[in-house]
Amino acid sequence: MKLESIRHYIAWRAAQELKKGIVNLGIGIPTLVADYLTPGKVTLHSENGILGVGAAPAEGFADRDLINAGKQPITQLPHTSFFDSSLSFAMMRGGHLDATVIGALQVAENGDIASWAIPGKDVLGVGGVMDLVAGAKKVIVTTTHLNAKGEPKILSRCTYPLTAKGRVDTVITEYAVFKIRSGQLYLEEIVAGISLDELKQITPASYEVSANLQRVNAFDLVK
Amino acid sequence: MKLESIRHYIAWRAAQELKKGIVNLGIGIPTLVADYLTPGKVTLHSENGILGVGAAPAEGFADRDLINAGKQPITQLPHTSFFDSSLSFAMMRGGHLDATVIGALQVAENGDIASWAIPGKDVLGVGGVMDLVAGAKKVIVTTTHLNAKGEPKILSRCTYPLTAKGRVDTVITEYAVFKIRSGQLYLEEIVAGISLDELKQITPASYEVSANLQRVNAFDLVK
Amino acid sequence: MQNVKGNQVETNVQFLTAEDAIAKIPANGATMMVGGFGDSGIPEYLLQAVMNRDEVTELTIMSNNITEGSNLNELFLLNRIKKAIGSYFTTNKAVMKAYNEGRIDIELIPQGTFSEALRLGGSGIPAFYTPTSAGTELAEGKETRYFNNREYVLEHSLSADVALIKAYKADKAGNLIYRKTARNFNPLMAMAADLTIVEVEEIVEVGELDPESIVTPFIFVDVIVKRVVNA
Amino acid sequence: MQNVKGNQVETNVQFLTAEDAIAKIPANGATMMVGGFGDSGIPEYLLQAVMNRDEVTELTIMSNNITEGSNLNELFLLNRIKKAIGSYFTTNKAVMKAYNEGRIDIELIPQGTFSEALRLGGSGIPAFYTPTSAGTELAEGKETRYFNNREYVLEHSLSADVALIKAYKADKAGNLIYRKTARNFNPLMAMAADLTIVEVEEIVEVGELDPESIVTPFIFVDVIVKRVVNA
Repeated sequence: MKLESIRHYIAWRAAQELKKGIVNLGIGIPTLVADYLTPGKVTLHSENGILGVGAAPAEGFADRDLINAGKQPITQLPHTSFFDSSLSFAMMRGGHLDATVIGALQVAENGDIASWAIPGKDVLGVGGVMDLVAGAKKVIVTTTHLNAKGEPKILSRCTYPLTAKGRVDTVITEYAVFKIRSGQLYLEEIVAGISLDELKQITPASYEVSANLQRVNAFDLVK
Repeated sequence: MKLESIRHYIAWRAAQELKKGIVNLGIGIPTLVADYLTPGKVTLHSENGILGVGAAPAEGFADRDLINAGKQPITQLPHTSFFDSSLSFAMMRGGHLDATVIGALQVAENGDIASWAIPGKDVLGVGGVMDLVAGAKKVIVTTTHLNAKGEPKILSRCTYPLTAKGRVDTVITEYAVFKIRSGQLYLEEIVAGISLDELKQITPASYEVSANLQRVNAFDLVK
Repeated sequence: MQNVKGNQVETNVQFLTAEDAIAKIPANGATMMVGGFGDSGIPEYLLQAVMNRDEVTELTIMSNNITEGSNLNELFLLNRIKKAIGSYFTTNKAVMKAYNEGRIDIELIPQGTFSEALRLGGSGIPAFYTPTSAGTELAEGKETRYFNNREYVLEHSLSADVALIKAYKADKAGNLIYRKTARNFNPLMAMAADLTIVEVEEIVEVGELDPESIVTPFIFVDVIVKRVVNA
Repeated sequence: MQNVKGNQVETNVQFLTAEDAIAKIPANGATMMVGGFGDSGIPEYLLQAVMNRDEVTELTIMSNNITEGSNLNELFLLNRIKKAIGSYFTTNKAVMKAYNEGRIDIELIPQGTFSEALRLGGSGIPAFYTPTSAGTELAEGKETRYFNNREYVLEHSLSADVALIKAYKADKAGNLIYRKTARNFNPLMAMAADLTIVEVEEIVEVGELDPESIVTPFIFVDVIVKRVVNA
């Protein structure tokens, strides 16, 4: 698969976890998730103060006062509401979002996540992700299995600065889906074309193979 | 003076302290202050969630959803806004009210006030007065000089449970006006018909007589 | 997701009868927030349904007051309230009497602390410092701390199993607006409870409420009940 | 007081030119909140007037970010900002460079903590506990505490000498409404500063704004400036 196909597959797969409810999508692969949601079933929240985020506007119809947290122009929907940042983060931190889908630099088997800073680089931005991860009922991480240098991202312990401790529920990559239940990481799904052993070699985290392990064909699944 | 005249005189006198701005009036004598304010200059706030409290409605025009903190029907004004209790108390506790006028059971020379509980009686209500006194820029106490038993109310120290410590700025009674500046109580005004000695006898608090002491004729002043 | 018409919008908000809504409340010992100040903004119709379901009892109520003549007071008179948390119960003589006879427990909180504890309880903030009540009997037994030479009291935020609130209108997605001073504690309680049940006067189509003027976005709402006025 | 017509309403809110409004800002070393998120809801016209008054310098800015292309960025490029407090400065390369060269100090706060610190700063609550950043580098050196077996970080509320905010419309009493996602931090900053200066697109008569829909009641406003668009 090409990188763009991989990203779309991961986004599609994350969308399958989101049948109904209110979701906040982070930047990167999570942004693509919107394209794969059933219309009208999931409402998107954006932390800059909108519940009910609509599609990008048609060319020439962008409104400077109508953007998402990624600073991209959006549209409003029939059930949209606007509010200040404090109420928006009350929704997030107060546990009112059904789920968030976010990217990660590293995820650990204990649910720790690192997504905002790389050691040795300047870190002058954190945004809303710490509040999102601290508060959402379900934290779904979408990420390529390896980083650009080919290093594993699903680890025993994160080595990068943490975004939050023990908050991740689900990790979705182009090869697999992992879930954390009662502090234990489980492999729930693996794509055709990679063996359990091969997966193990690129996944330093210790995990159990779920009794209900699904083997899926990623290529067939993406429309 | 009869009690009703006394109460109106005190209310009128308090209104003279309020030339402009935003004010919250407590229950009792403070409620009467509204009648003596210059129309349009002072905006009244009520802690149940309204800025811009209008007069009582005409007979038969009361709206159950439009009341003040004393649970009396009111009307709205052209610049009225409605909000929830949290924002209402943010206005109070956050120091945004120019003044509050409240009643008291006791006031002390150090600015302490007792207004919500009598020792030995059940105390099951405090309402919003503690927030009001904690936050208003100026706390004006309106009270009869003596209580119903003829006991003084302006004391060295309060003996009743406190509403707040050191927050009172001005005390207005039917006999006198006191102000607290830099922790010192000053007699600023005394009505005709009572001597300084007579006032002293019914005012156990230690106070200084202001260099600018005013002697006023209460009867002439009330219209 | 992207371009959705009003009639396609589906949210998790349920539209139920009062009876079905109240059936969701845990039977014994629930903590229950009840909106309203004075006579204004009390969910009377929902409270009537609570009265009709006897097993909802041993309640801990969080409400600013228990207004005489309200159905919350009726619930109290039925001995279904074991504890009330709020700011003002003085004017209700029956509550005073019950308190003296040990039939009801009262926790008194200044009204501003109460309202902020609701809002922060719904916002994931478990505790905060307030100047209100510092140096008074209501701060006894509470932690205090100085910031910039002023004393503040540590207060804990509130949450509950259920909130019964009263709004003016809901749209079919579950967004709410209120009417005048009937707003009071209602939007705050909507945020702070696990199960928020809303009594409304009117239900309108999605899109009929101004998105700039929605006070309670539907994210804070679980169940909506349209008040039925008996002819 | 009682029955007042719109044209009789007088409040303490002043209606000034941008120049006269900005003249009220302390000359050196002021703390200044600036509204906006991304490109949306930035008081660009007021910031232009700040740029025009050279003695307003050594600023400590509280703003979620410093958007490239904005007048806040221009102010930064003029070396008038010595410190910035906010949640996201990563995308502004000039700020990154200045930080590395020691020309600007940055205090990074999670966005939800930032927004709540503004609101509570305006509400008389000096400090609060939040779960956000617990166990991370951003909590280092901060007090933490457990409530219900979860770790929370003690955060201090924010206040400032001045807030420059952007609203959509003001009425002549000073009440404000906003437009869509341009609302963001603006209503919170209005509450939290000693001097709140508001840039608006339109000023309407008292009574033209719906009292149920006013987002910032005039109690939080000091000065209103109508944005003048150059032809």
